[in-house]
Order: sequence, then C-alpha cells, then structure tokens
Amino acid sequence: MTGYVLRRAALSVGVFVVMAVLTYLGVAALPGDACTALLGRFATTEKLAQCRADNGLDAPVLQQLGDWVAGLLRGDLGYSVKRGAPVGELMAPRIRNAMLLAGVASLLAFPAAIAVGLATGRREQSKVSRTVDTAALVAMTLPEFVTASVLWLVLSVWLPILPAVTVVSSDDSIIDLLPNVWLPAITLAVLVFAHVMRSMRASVSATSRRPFADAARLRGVAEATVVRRHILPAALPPTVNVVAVTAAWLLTGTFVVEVVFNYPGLGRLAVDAIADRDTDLIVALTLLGLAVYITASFLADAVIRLLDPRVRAGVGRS
Amino acid sequence: MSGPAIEVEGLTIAPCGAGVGGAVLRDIGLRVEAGTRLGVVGESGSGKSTLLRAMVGNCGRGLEVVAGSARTAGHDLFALPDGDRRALLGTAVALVPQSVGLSLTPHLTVEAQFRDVGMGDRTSELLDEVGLRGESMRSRYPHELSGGEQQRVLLALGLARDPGVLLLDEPTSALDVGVADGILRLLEQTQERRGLTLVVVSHDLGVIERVATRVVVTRSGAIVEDESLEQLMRSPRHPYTRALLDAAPSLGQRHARRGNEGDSIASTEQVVRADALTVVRTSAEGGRARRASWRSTTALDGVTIEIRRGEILGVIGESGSGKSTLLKTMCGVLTPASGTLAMSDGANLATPLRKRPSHLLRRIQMVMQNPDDSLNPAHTVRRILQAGTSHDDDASAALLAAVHLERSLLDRRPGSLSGGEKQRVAIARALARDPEVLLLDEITSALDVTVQAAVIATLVELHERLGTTMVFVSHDLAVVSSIADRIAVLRNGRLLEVADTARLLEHPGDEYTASLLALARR
Amino acid sequence: MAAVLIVGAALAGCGGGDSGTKGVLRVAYFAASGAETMDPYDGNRFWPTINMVFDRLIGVDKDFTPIPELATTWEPNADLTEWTITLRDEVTFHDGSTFDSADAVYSIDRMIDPEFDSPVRAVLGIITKAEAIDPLTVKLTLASGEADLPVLLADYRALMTPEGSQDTVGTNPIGTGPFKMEKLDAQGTTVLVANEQYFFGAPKVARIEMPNIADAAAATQALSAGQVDLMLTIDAKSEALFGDSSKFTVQRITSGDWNAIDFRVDQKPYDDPKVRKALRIAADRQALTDLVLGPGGGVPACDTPVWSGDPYRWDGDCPQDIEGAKQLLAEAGYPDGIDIEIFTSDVEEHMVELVEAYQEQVKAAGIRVTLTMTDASAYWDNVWMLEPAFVDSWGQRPAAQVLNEVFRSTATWNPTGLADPELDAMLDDARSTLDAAQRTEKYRAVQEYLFENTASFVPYHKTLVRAMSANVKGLEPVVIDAVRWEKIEVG
Amino acid sequence: MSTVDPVDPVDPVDPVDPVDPVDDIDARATAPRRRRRWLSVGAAVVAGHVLLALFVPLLPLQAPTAQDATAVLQGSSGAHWLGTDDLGRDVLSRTLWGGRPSIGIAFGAVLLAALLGVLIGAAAALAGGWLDDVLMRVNDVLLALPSLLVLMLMASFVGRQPVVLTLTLAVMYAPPIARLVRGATLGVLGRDFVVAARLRGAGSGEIVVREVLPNIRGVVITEVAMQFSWILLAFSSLSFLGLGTTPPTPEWGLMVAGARTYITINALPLVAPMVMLASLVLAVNSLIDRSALGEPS
Repeated sequence: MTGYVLRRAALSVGVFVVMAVLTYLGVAALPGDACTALLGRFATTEKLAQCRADNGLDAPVLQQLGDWVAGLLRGDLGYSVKRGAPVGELMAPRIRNAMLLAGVASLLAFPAAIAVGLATGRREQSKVSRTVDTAALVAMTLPEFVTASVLWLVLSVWLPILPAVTVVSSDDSIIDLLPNVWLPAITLAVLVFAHVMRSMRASVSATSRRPFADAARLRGVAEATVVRRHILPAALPPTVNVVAVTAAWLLTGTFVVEVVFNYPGLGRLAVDAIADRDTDLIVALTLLGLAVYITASFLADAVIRLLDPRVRAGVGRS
Repeated sequence: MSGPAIEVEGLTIAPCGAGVGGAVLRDIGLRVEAGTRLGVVGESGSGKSTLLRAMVGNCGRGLEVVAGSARTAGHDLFALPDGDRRALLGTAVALVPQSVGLSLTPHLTVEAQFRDVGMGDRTSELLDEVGLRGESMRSRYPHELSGGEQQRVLLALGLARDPGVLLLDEPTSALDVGVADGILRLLEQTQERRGLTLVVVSHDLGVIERVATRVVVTRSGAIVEDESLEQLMRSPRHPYTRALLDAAPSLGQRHARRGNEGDSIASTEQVVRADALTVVRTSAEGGRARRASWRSTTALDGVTIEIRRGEILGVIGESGSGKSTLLKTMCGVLTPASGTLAMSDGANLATPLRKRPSHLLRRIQMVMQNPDDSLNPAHTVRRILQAGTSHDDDASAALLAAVHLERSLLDRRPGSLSGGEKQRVAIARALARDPEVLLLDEITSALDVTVQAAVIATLVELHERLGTTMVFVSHDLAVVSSIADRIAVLRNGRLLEVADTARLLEHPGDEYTASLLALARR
Repeated sequence: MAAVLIVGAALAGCGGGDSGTKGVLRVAYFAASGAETMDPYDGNRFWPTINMVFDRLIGVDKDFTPIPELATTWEPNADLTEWTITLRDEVTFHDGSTFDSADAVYSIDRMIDPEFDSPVRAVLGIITKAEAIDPLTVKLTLASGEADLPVLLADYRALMTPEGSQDTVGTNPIGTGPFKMEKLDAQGTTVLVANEQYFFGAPKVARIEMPNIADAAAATQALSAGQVDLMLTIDAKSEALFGDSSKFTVQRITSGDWNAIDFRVDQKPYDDPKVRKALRIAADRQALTDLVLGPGGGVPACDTPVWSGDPYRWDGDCPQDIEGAKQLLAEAGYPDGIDIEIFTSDVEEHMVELVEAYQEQVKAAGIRVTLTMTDASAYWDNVWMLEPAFVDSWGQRPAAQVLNEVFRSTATWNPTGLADPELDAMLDDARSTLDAAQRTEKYRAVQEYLFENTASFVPYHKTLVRAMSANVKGLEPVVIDAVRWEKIEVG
Repeated sequence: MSTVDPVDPVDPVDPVDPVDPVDDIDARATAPRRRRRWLSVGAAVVAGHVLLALFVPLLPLQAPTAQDATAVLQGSSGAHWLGTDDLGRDVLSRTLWGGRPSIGIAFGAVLLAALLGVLIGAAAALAGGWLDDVLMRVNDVLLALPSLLVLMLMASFVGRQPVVLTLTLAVMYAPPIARLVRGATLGVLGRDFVVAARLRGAGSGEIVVREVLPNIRGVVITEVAMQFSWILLAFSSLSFLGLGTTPPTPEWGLMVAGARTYITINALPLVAPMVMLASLVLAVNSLIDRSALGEPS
C-alpha cells in the first residue's frame, strides 16, 4: 500500500513538473505579452521596452523559465504584471471563493445524486426511475449558460429570492459572499447532480444484477442490508471516479458560470488573465487545475482501494 | 416435517409479456417429500435453474409466472407478499446459486456475510461444520479463498439459519474433480445429519448420481422424466434421457471407433520433443505484463515428453497443473524459460509466436476451450476459415463437411451458431492449415454432454481419416481415456507420468493418478 | 475674446445639514481590468472614482460653461497666453493638510510632464509653465493663445493631487473631493465614504460602493434585481429593461464619444480619396446609429469628431449614396465592387456591432467587407493604427482638442496616417482666431473639408444612457465631467 | 494470499466480476419498443440538424445577417416568425443557420479526435511497455487539463480560426477515446481469436484492423458520439465567452451571449438557439444512451 502510494505520488509529481515547464513555455511562446495588454493604446516602443525591462519580460525565455522555476521552488508563483501583485496573493482569496462555490455545489449535488442514483438504479425500469433519468439527461446536456440563464430568470427575476450577480469583493468575508453563492452553486449542482446521479444509477443497476447481490437476497439477507452493505460499496467505485472528476471541475473549470453570475472565483480570474496575457497567472491557474485533478483522482483511487479489498490486494484491474 | 416439502403444480413461467408461447418452463408438476434428495438434470437452456428459483418464489428478472403455483415448506410462494416470502428465505428454504466465484460479495469478509444473515457470532462454528477451519477463515475476503472453499462458505451461509430445504444450483461445475468430490460428500453428510430436503440441479449426470435418490430430467422447459435413480439408470424411458446416459463417458470405456491401444495406428516416431521444459508465467491477461499484478508462477517445471506421429496424446490434470501451458508453449503463445522444445526435424518451438516463420506456424495448430472466445464474433464463418489461406468456398465447404457442417454456414457469424457448431468451426479452422500436430485444449468442456459426445466422434473420425497427431488436453479422465493412445498426467507443473492408456488405467504409476482414477470410478 | 471671467464664490453655507439617515449609493463598475490606479493622470485611471475623490480647478455645468471648483477666479492676459488663477481658501485634503498653490503647480506639472506622458497632456500640453505666485494664486503660461483654457482645465482628469503624492496616489489617494477612499478594490468592490468637510457641502450619501461586474449582461441583471442603484452607462438597447418608471430612472445624455472605422491612407486601396469617400458615403448613418446604439442611442455624424453639443459642430448632410459610391469606385478602378477587410475586437462595446452593421449596409454598393476579430488584449498594440482598416473609439473632446489630437498630420495618434498640410493650416488659423464667431466659422469649415477628404468614417456620436433605481435623486442628466457626486442622494 | 489453492494462471478468470449486459433478459424483454421509439426520435432530430446544416442555404429564409434598423428586438410577427435580435436580424433565420459553425467544427474535431484516439489507443495497447506508459501518461495529462481553459488560451493567443479551434478540440477530446480504445483493444487482444489469428500468421496491423476494430466498433462509436456532444457544448461555451465564432456569423452560443441582456425585452433570440443546441446535444446523447450499439453478437 505504502509503495503504491509513493509510486503514485512520485508519478504525479513528475507529471506535474513536466507539465509546469511545458505550460510555461507554451504560454510564453504564444504571441502578445502582459505589457501589450497593460499599456493598451498608450503603448509606445519606449514604454513597451520600459515595461518589459521592469518586469523581466525582455530576458530570453529560458532564463525567464529558470527564474520562474527557482521562484516556484521557493513557493513563489510569480508576479502579475497587469495587476501589479504577486500571483499567490491574487489567487488566495479566489481559491477560497472557488472552494466555497465548489463546496456548496458539492453539498447540494453529491449526496442527493448518490441517494437518487441508488434509489432509481435499483428499479431501473420503473416509470419514476426512467423519468428521473431522462430529466437528468436533459440537465446534463444543457450548456451551463442555458441552465444559468433559466435559473437566473426564475430565481432572481420572476421570484426575486436570490441575488442575480455577485456584488461583493473577492476578499470579503464568507458571510458576505454566501448569499451570492447560491445561484452559481445551484447551476453547477444541477449539472453535477445529473452526471453523478446517472453514473450511480447505471452502476447500481449493473451491481444489483450481479450474482452476489442475488445470492445475498436468496439466502435471506434483508433488502436494506443488501443495498447498504452489498450493492452500495460495489457500485460506488465508478461513481467515486465521476465525483472526483466533477469535484475537480467544480474547483477549476467553472468559467462560464462565474462570468454569468459575476462570481469572484478562479474561473473568472482565468478568463481575465487570458484576456490580459498575464503569463504567470495563466500558468499558475493551469497548474492549479492540473494539481487539483491529479489530487482528486489520487483521492478517488484511495477511496476505491478502501471500498474494494481486491484492488487493495492488487488482484483487481489497476 | 411430514408431507411434501416442495409442491409445484402446473407452473408455467415466461418472459414478461411473452405469453405461454415463449415459456421457459411449461406446466411443471413436481412433489418433493420432506427429507428426500432430488436431482434435476438437463442441458443448458432446459429450464432447470428457473425451476429451482421458482421453488423459492423468485422467477428471475424479466420473467413472470403465467400459470400454476409453487409451495415450499407449506407456503404458496408466489401468493405471499414480498416481505413474508423474503422472511422464509434462509429460514425455511435456502438456495445456493450457481457461479461459485461470483456469489460471495467481494468486499465483505466471510464473517461479515454471516453477520448479514444474523449469524455473525456463530461464523466459526458454521464454517467448521462444512469442513473449514472457521477461526482462520472468517476474517478472509472471498478472493482469498479457493473455489472449493468458496462453495463451502456458500453452503454454510445457506445452512446458517437451519432451513429445512436446501436448493443447490450446479454445486460443483467450476471445481476440480477432487474438490467436487469433497463437496458432494459434504452434501451427503449434511443432508443425513440434518434431515434436509435437498434439491440439486446439474448438467452432469455423474453429480446427480452421487447425491440424488430421485431424478427429474428437464428439456426445453418441460419435465421429460421423473424417476427414482435406480429406475432411471436401469431403464430410461425418454429418448433424451437415454441419449444423456449414452453420451456420458465412463472410465475405461473405449470410444466405439477407437480400437484398443494395441492396434493403435500410432508409431513410435517422434514429432515433437520437450526436454526439461520449464515455463514461468506472470499472471496477466494474454501474457502481457502489467505492473499491478506481477506474480510469477512456474507453470511448467522440467517437463520432458515426446509426442509421437499419428497418436492421440491425452493430457490430464486439474486446474493449475500446467496442461494448458504445455499447449500454449508448443504453439508459441508462451516461451519457455529453460529447456528445449523442438520438432523432430529440428524446428525450434521455443520461438515465440510472432517470430515463427509461416511454414512453422502452419505445422502446429490449436483448438481452444471456449469457441465463443476463439471465433471472432465480427467475422463470418467464411472469413474465419479462409483468412490467411488461399482457400475458396469449395475448399471451405469441404472442411465444413469434414466436421459435419453445412456449406450454408459460410455466411453465418458465430453468434448465430450453437455451441457444438462453433467448436466444429474452430476445428475446421485449425484443419484448414493442414497441421502436423493439432492441439486440443479442453475443447469439450464448454459443451453439453450430448454435444460433447458428437464432437468427440467427429474428432476420432478425423483422426482416423487424416492421421493427424493430436494432443488432447482435458480435466475429464473418462473422456481422455476413451480416445487417447497414451495419457500424460500433470500436477502443479510437473509431469507425473506418461503411459499407454490401458496400462495407466490398470497400473497407475503415481498415487495421484490412482486417486484421479478412484474419483472417476465413483 | 478678451473678457474677464469672474464667477462669484459659490454656496458655502450648505455644510453640515442632514446626517444619520444618509443612504449608500451602489454604482456598478463595468469590467475592471485589474490595472486600475487612482492616479488621475495615468492611462489606467479608475474611472469614475477619481472624480469622487479629487476636484479640478475648474468644473463645468451642464452647458459646459466653466464654473469654479478649487479655483474661484481665472483671468487671462490680453493675448490669452497667460492665465492667473485664484484658488479657494481653506480647502483641506482628506488627511487634513491644506490645499494651496504648491499642490496645484505640482499637479499641473505632472499633467504636462513629457516624461510621464499622461493622457491629460494631450489636452493641457499647451501649458508650458505653472508657477505659484502666492499660496492662493497660480500663473499658467501657454505656448500659444488659447481662449478655451478654462474648458480644457475642466477635463475630468485635470484633478488636483497633493504635492509629492506621485508614488502614493495610485493606491492611497488623498484628494479634496466629496468622498474619501475607504477600500480600493477595482476588481472587487471599492468603497468610498463621505467627506463631511467637503467645501461644497457634505455629500448626501454616507457611502459609495462600486462593485465590479465583469459582464455587461450581469451588470444589467444586477440593476434590475436592485443589487446596484446606478449604472453610469448602459447599452441603449437595454433601456427597455428599465422602462418601469416607478422603479427606475433612465437618463439620456448626448455625449461626444464616438466610434470610427479608420482606413490607412498609406495602404492600397485607401490611398485613393475616391475609394475612401465611396466607403464613407455608402453607409446609412441614421440606420447605422439606430442599429449599433439602439434607436435614439446616438446622433449621426458626417465624419466629424466634433459632437453635437459643441459650439463648433458642423451639421452637414450626408445621406446614404449607393450610386455615388458605385460611381466613385468605378472611377477609382473598381467597377465590379471592392473587397476589404476590417479588423475589430470586443475591446470596447459597439466596436464589433459597428462593423457588422456597416458590412450589411455597404453590400449594395458592391463593397464586400470581411470582418476579422482580433484579441482584445493586443488590439491597441497590434491592430490599431497598423492594419489597413480597423475600428476606432474615442471619448468626448472639445473641437480644438480632438481635431488637433487625431487629425493633424503631426499628431501622435493620427490613426489614418493622413497628412494634409492644407488641413493643418486651417487648424492653425482657427485656433488663433480670437473672435468667437469667426473661429466657429473656421472650425466648421475644417469639418466640411474633412468630410470630403478624411479617411475616418465617423458615423455617430453616442448618446449615453444612464440607468438608476428610482430612489436615486440629485443626479443631473449630464456627462461625467459635470456630475456633482455630493448632490446625489438615495431615498 | 498464501493459503489460496493453486489457481491455474492460465484461467482467464477476471478477478473483478464481469458484468455481462448481454445476459440481461430484462433489458431484452421489455425495452426494445421503448428503445426503438427513443432511437427513432433521437435519430430524426440528429438527422434533421445535419440536413438543416447542410441545406439551410436552400431554404427561403431572410439572410441571417440582414438587418432592419426599424425592427430591433421585436417579438414574433408575420415578417419575423421568431422576432428579431438587437441588430434587427431575423431570429428564425439566424437560429436555423446557427448550427453550421458548431456542427461543422464539432464534426471535424470529433473525426480527428477519433482518428487520433484510435491510433494512439491501439498503438499503446499493442506495443505495451514503455511506449504504452508514455502515451498513457501524456493522455492522462491532457485529460487533467481543464479543456475550456486550453481552448480559451488557444483562441485568445493563437486565433479563433476554425482550423485552430478544430485542432485544439481534437487534441483535447482525443484522450478519452484513446483510453477507451486502449482498454477495449487490450480486452480483445486477450481473447483467443487473436491467438488464433496469430497462429495463422497475422501481423499486428492485420490483427488491429481485422480482429480488434470490428469488435470494438460499437463502444468506440458510442464514445465518439459522446465526445461529439461534449465538443458541441465546449465550442458553444467558447462562443458564449466571446472567443469562438466571429460575428456576425450566426452561431448558437454567440446568439445566446448576445441575447442574454435583452431577455426580459424579447426572450425569443435567447430561447430559440438554446432550444436548438439543447435538442441536438440531447438527441445525440439519447442515441448513445438508448441504442445498443454493442458488439456484433
């Protein structure tokens, strides 16, 4: 087990380092830089040169990369030219907000999705189950901006019970931010619920058909026990993976929803950073996305190992 | 309890909405007296498992009761509310389902599974009763148990709450003969000790013979015979029963078209020789090493054996003995770790498959155990037979004729063929290359008994006509001894002995062989 | 014009007054860049917050008549090259220090510092020297006579900052204005609190909160949901969203903001004046204005940058002339029409829609337009003034300024590259004309000349639409330069 | 594991119980009618969209870019059945045209992604060893990157030309296909008919083309269709964020973005493209979902 964890961790770190370098070089290779974006129409040749010199953008790319990696090793993520602040400082409140949004959306979506998936998966062919599934399919296939627009129209225009957009600062207290989280969180939760619920439903339905579930019933194990102890742990692993992937997405992939609701999370920061050619910020955000995904799938694997003794023993498929 | 333990009347079960026309069980009537032992025998698809399930009021997913009733332990099961019916399971009647390896919940320890039927604290005791060391077994997970142990655990779980009726579906089908024997003995003992009503379903008449006093034969969803065991063995009434009895091979009975080994056509000329052949396998799919499960096993350990031109060499052993490894090494799927393996003209068979020149590939062909797996479901029979050859349809048709199949099969795909037909196509494919040595790996074990007999007959006929050297691998000593000129016995990767069939049957050279013989004679 | 402009000291008795129940004004700030600074002379100045914190020497009323702000009187010499300005007495900065002539000189020096190169320098570059005569008197020396200096000083960026504040003003602004900065967070919510000591009287709201709302649709959502009280500009087409007058007030303010499609005269085919004129007359300006800005969203222009509220404005007549355009194209050697590519970007509102609408209109004249979208962040650097044809956007400027800043051959920002000595001569002549009526005539002649020759297609000046919730009172329908923040109250 | 009875390593017994969907009597017995109905509705909608995208120029519609300054943001009328948008353009026409960019790019991207995915997946499965490891690690990383972020980066920095977007989408959406193909190929490679093919002398290329691909066709097609719908969504999200299609080209995501502000004035320009986009994605998904595009059995 320890060996496995170490190997996985080493591999993840390796992948991460390679990607960090590639991302940095990739973004640096793209045309435009922070100074052109910062100076806008006031850019003169001299001012550009000055700005680039001030921010070390005139050095050879490899040297910039070296400096950046050295900084990274010290825990310094770089400096945002456009925003005139260290990247870490810019990201910190955004990460908190992203976690709040992802957390609320997760709480709204995951437990309900697993419960509903479990309930409907056991009776796959029933009318209710099929209706729920179809509704989830619809919810899953609607683009976020569509879901967002509809929810906005209903919840803050027709029945004005929720604030339409966030109008507090990114570093305001969580209490101030909380009322603003609901609309984006509900939008995300609808999508995530649909994905997880359908995965759970399919998995439960497949598991309930497996011989051991049948065998347990035939030997008189109570139905509730069959579901809770026999079907649920066996049905969870595929869903755990889906949960991990969607949780990672909730933290770092919510660009559209954040723009629509003006939510000060990582998604909007990324959209702005790209528009501003804010190299260090873009790279940091990309790497954060990568790290979150790697961590999430790592955790998912760990949970699956807990659920399934065979995977633990290395008998199962890796 | 007196009177019938099980009473089935006019029971007809069909897929939901399909009506009587598509019934899987039609108009079944059956009484089983308390404390007796009933065997149900029939081939796959005959409805025997559905019948067993009906006895616990569970007709299976997607099926419905069209007519009739089933009473077990005095309850009209299909009329009971779900909850009441479930309450009877495990207490009045228990069913141990088929597919041993899949019937224990993989993520729960043995003890946890006992806990779920309310017997957690008696786990050790109950396991002891089925011949397991309960103390050491109870904290294990199912994947840490062997097949035999799993079946015993399932049995103990079924018996845990002391039901009067025990139903078993194919209790031994996936087990080695020795292990199966142990289970059957355990069943007999338990039945006697507890005075159980026992119903055992099997495709294997041999198993039924061991455990039942009365036998029901099912075919196409109907009961065609219902007799005491003695009566049935002595004078089967239904032609199907007769066919079943005839088809079941028994030890020492030579195949009708095989002479005694004395007048065998086999020469003493070697075709293939293995010397101190050792094969190490890493357990993984298709021989591909995958990090998650690197486990090395010595599958063949210093095996020296020769294969003579024109003979049928039988290879016998239980699972893990290395018999399939021997075949796969000969055809190049596996490569030896040490030792030599060569044809008599010097062609080196230690060459892996991908590096073998095509003339060498042609000389050794193999027919594999499961035709569902060995025939590409996406291809037509024509493509299967003609790929890699220059055959035209006529040549293919001739091959099909040789295995008693119609030319019209050329355009069909494996999915639309029966199991026997598929295995014949697989044999025809091997023959299409006109091999010197034909390797046959458990080719009948996936087939029903009657089909098995017909395939063996075809094989013998081909051997007679073509004189091809054959290596016939099987776990079934009766089948092997009925056709083989010589028999090799493998155990745990070692070759215990090779001898002429008759000699081996009469004077086994090894204790293990003797025990196999004893088991086969029961 | 040699008149002495003296305006009496303004209402000083309004101080104190109501308190305690003052409200909070929430103003939506649209699309922060993250580069905002409170340095009013910086290109990335935090609009419109600087006007809440700082004051100018001279303000304007809604007719653009100069009115006293930090200056009480201003007085030119005879040839309009020297101006003496008297400062308001007893004005203090938010930190309690006194505002005097040193601060004024310091501020003006920074505005005209060629090294710093503030955008304000384009307006006030005519000032060559500022000197403190005594603590309350400043003398400004100009490079040449300028009758409209008070108007130029009323530029909304010509604000007074404390002496020596260059390095701190960006993040820690200390002004004399009606509001003090409490929390500066352009990308989040910026908070200002009332300056109770304000010399025009204490503001009528206790706080101003300015949440940044990145997305235009989100910002209108916020106003309709009552999450903000005021949007200083909305898209004219959204006006109907706020049609319920019991809940919202909508103001339309004619302004001098304009868009243009510029054609580089140093690139084919735009080197040919006939082609340029054809491209300009093929469009229906009224329809274009209505489409891009919404009905009534702007005032059509005949390629003049001078807006309708400017006394020097020339109101020509320039209807769509498809036949004329075709003929001009034919004469220029394009009898079968012409293919052109126009670069644009969503760097500012209306810049894409303008091309979309133009593209449709000029089809009839055989002008086939390809619209090329480019990235917003590099637009001003890589596209503007470089590509053969591109969209331009300018804020309101007085006639003299805009004509010199954008159209003179020597201007840094002459986007079309048109260098016309005749035009330059006309501009010089107009500028130094002392008689107002004559000067007006000359400026109008410049604009008429432009219509015949220019390479800038200027279809309209925008009418700003401002929307606020109905309980916002005291905000006059005037451009930002004339807004008196201290008079706004929230009921 | 020490006390486990000798298990023949040759036995291809999968330690994780295989779930055999084909043996689900239930699905076979009860679902076909319903499934066929779903299938036909889904197929009809998809076919309708594709036909529309191909032949919309032939329809008697107003030009999707034609503007009417006197009819801005108007509701449904005889002249404009679905009203007009903020530039006075006919919403019906724009909506019907609006699928072309998305479907075209998504189609091109998914074909490329499928090609890449099959090549990489099959190569990794067949080669094994370090090549497999390298390909799959790269694959994992691509899977881990937030795809919309990469798309925004490429669109913003390199340009929003269809070729750039198509290639980026193809690269970002090939990994799941590659992973699936690799897994499925490994599954097939472990089967006896592949051994049989080797015994007849078939080379690796032949094995992939003749033995493997026909057997994984179903799952691959399903996965590709799935990715098609994700690509559609990603592309319209990109357009929605202003980095996809260039105006005035009618495109659903772009139309939604432009119409969102005016939702309470005229909802039609918002609703019409939303319905179209959702119906296409839903139809593709319902096809995947309900059809048994399984292996030939």
